[in-house]
Amino acid sequence: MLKAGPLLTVTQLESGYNHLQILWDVSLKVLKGEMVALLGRNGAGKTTTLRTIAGLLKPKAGQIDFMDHRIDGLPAHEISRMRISFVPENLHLFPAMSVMENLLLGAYGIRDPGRTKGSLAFVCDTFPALARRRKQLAGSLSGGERRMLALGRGLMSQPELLLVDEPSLGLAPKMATTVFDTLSKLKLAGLTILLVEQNVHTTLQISDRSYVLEQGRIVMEGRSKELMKDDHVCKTYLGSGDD
Amino acid sequence: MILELQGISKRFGGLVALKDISLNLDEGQILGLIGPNGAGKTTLLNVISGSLRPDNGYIRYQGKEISKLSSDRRCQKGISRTFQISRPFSKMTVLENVMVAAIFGDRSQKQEPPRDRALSALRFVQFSIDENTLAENLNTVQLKRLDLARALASNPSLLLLDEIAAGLTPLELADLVGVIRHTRERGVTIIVVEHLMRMILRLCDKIVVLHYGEKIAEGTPEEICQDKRVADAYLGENYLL
Amino acid sequence: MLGPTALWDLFVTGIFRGGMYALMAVGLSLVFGVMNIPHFAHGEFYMLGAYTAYFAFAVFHFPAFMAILSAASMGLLAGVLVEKLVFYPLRRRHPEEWVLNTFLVTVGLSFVMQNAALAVWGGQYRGITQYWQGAIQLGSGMHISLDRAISFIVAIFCIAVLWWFLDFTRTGKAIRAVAQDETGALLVGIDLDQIHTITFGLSSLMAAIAGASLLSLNPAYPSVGLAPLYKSWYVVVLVGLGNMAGAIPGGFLVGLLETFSYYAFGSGWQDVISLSILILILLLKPAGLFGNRGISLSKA
Amino acid sequence: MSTGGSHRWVVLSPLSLFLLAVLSVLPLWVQDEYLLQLLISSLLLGSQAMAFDFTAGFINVINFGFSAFVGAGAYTSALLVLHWGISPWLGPLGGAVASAALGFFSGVLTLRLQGIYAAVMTWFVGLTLLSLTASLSGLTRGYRGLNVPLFLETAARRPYFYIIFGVTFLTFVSLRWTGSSRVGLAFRAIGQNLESARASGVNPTKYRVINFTLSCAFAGLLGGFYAHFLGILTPDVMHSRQTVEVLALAYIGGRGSLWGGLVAAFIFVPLFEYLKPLMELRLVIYGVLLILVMIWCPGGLAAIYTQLKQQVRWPFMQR
Repeated sequence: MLKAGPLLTVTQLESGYNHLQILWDVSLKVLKGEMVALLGRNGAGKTTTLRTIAGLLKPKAGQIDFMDHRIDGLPAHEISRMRISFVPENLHLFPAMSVMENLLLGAYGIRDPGRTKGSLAFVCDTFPALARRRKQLAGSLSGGERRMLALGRGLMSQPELLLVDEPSLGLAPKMATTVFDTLSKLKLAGLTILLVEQNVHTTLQISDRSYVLEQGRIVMEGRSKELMKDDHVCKTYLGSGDD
Repeated sequence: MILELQGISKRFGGLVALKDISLNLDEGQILGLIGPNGAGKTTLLNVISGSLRPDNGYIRYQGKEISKLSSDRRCQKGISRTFQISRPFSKMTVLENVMVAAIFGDRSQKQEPPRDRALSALRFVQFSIDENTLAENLNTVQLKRLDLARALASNPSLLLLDEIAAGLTPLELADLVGVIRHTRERGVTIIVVEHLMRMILRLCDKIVVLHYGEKIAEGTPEEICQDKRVADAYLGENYLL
Repeated sequence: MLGPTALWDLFVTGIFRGGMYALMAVGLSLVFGVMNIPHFAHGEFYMLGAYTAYFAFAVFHFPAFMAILSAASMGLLAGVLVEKLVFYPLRRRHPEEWVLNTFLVTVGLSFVMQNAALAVWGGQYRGITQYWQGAIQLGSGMHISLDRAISFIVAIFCIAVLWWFLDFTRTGKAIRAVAQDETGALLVGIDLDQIHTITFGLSSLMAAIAGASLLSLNPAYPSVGLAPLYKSWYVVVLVGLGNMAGAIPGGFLVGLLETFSYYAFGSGWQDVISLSILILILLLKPAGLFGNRGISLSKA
Repeated sequence: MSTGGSHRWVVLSPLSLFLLAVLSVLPLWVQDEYLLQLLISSLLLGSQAMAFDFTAGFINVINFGFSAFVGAGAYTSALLVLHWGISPWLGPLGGAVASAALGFFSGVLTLRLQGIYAAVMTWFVGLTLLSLTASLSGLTRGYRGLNVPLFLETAARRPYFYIIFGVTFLTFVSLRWTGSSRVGLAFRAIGQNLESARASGVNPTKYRVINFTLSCAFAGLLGGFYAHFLGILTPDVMHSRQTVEVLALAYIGGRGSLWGGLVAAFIFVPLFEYLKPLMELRLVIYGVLLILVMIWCPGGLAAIYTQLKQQVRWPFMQR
């Protein structure tokens, strides 16, 4: 809040898998305390953007800056230790470990037991259901609980920036609402969030700003409230019939 | 009727991927299969193509029960498919990739040598790169075309297309729609799994909507767009025409 | 037929044999479970341990435990070196078809280590009569040499320590995390390269301890690792590749099976019998008797 | 212009014909019995590497029990000649049939297994054959070794060279021809992507079994010739160590190329013999080479040749 510069700056990013490029010239900014959403169809490159920021993919070109550090090309574990947490769509939990072990591993980069304890208290507070099931194996949790656990594990490292990929995917509508409520609360608590979500309606409601990706390029950006009224967005993503 | 599914169910452990799906398809039709991620669209294609065995139900193709046939037998009998993520024979040339299907997938004793049939399949999908390129050097768009050419080279009667349009530019998309329409004009029945509503609505004679493994609607594009359940589950409330 | 005493003796022999198999198999499982490497050179680290212990004990006159400890350090060192020199560059350059390629690489490694030993130390047997004098008597009147008993205790102790390490230490947890989900591990900040090096080092260390503590029974020679390699592979295929918890009962099971079939069919034939059983198991249950719970085969 | 790709209907390229021709007249100049012996060893190991590569390089299954099939052919041939008085010239055919049967059986055993599991299965089959051969000492004399009648009464090496050269030529041409036929295309398809192969109408079961049977038939044939060339057999011919040597040659030569293994054998077998002081390090070098190839040049000599060809040929073609 003291800093005027953005927390995360992505500049002219190009990325993809081996021979296939998925992102062309993607630039975006996330300011501290903001919740920013990435919108777009399946295959537009939203997940690729998050994976590249998180270091799971090496960018082919472009630059990523986070809190005055250049982080593009760094391995994922180092980016994680710089306090960027990525909660992927398919969660990547440790199924044969207990909920507690999963959470504690989330704080792997923090070697200070006092701080770990603090994070744990915060996570248990945010997700009481997890606290109740702390001895259960992660693999035996329900879909919604797993999603919570992944979010909880992501929060354990006390991140500055949370990257969340499709948090409501495959969840019952009620559970999805809970997830969105949680994200809003985290945002109010001061966390910066970059969100990818299919449920465009809700996303535009809870986020501050949004970027629209189409075929690996940013085609639009703006305040979420304004995008909601935009013609193209309405037609394509909020759907008012065939365009 | 070329294809008839009756009471198809498939579970993966505790997860119900398909629940009592029945549907009929007439020859020469294009059927669109839509639904959110994880609705079971690809699973259904896998069941039809034979890569997966259903737990219950039967599949009848050209009047014959085929549930027990392996996928290579089904391919020889005229059911071809493309893959959501293209899986080429990466150390073979483009031509060889297509020739595999032309030789092994097409058992109708044709006079034309497989090489020519492979080349004409490549021409048909407007494959513009040298056919002696190794498949591992192709990009996604080219791989999708190669996959389509491979599927066509086995001379199918029923063609299953799994998200073949993902990641295409509008221009490429228009080309692709043209290719699909041409294929249908040759008398091929087609099932299309796709997210792009625009393409589905333009292309298909009939649409089936899957939601968490269940068929929640079936009908013409107009009917689907007006269906309340579809609007709630998939398209969102604002999709109503 | 077999009296209760003879039966008991066979049983004890089988269990003692099995302890070592379990130790070797746990190391093999660890490497497959965490790094997805089907390790064909595991026996060569056994061989290295045997040689190190021989030189430490018989040439430099170290105390017995020090000899075993120096073998352990040598195993660790060699394991770390091999990981850094071989698997690390391979992972960087060709992550595709990893399982088969690393298999071939370990085959080459086995060739290198075995024949390097032959070139350096020659083909002769280098053994010791014993580390510790004496024997202990078991209830039935059967005597077991102190060496054999202590080697068994060492094996059990090592497995227990490994278990404690994996369960309760930060690094141990990270190792298990990598085995279960590599991407998940990266996302929580675990350095994969570091974990791989530690894992390979640990597994090599355990193989070296096995070779060292059995030195009085099996002298050191270049291909001494072959039999333990076969046996530990036998165990891991039996219980499922990468199933670490299963490798322990599996080791004892194979130890017993072997002792009894040796008794029943005589030498030579027991290999044919046990291999045939294994082929049958692989045929009917490709994932092993206990499946492959608790590991990730995602890259396989 | 060639149609490109490796799908050639002409089996032998001019270059390989030329090299084979050179090889066939070589003994007319080479008088040294020792050098001839080396050439024979290279031929034997090289053709084994080709038969091995026929499985590893085409359907992507490592037959880690390969030498056991060679050994099975050798023992079958030897026993046929010893006990039934069959001519040594026919024995190897019996060996080929026996190994083909074993190969068929192993092909069926590995059907459901992929990757490392299939390799382990063939390894265990090989180990079983080895311990069976060692244990059936009434028949095979176990580790005391079996004396096998030779093809010829002569001690001269040159006739043997031509015998083995003929077998190598036969192996090379047959495998190469099969590999570039439709059947070979099916092999490569199931080796590269099983799911796509099925979706293209290729029956993986059928072609995997065919491949195993053929590869093992040649292994048995070569084993038979080996037996009547060497004159003595011990179960050690079936040892995994032998498989590793063949495997190393095949991979250093370049997987899927067939000829790579033969070329590698002609480079490394004489080289290691020549560096006799280094004899003990021979296998170390094999191992190191295998590791280096896997890390730095997974395509082996064949890939290097392809690269060179592209670099050298382009200037000519763009005249």
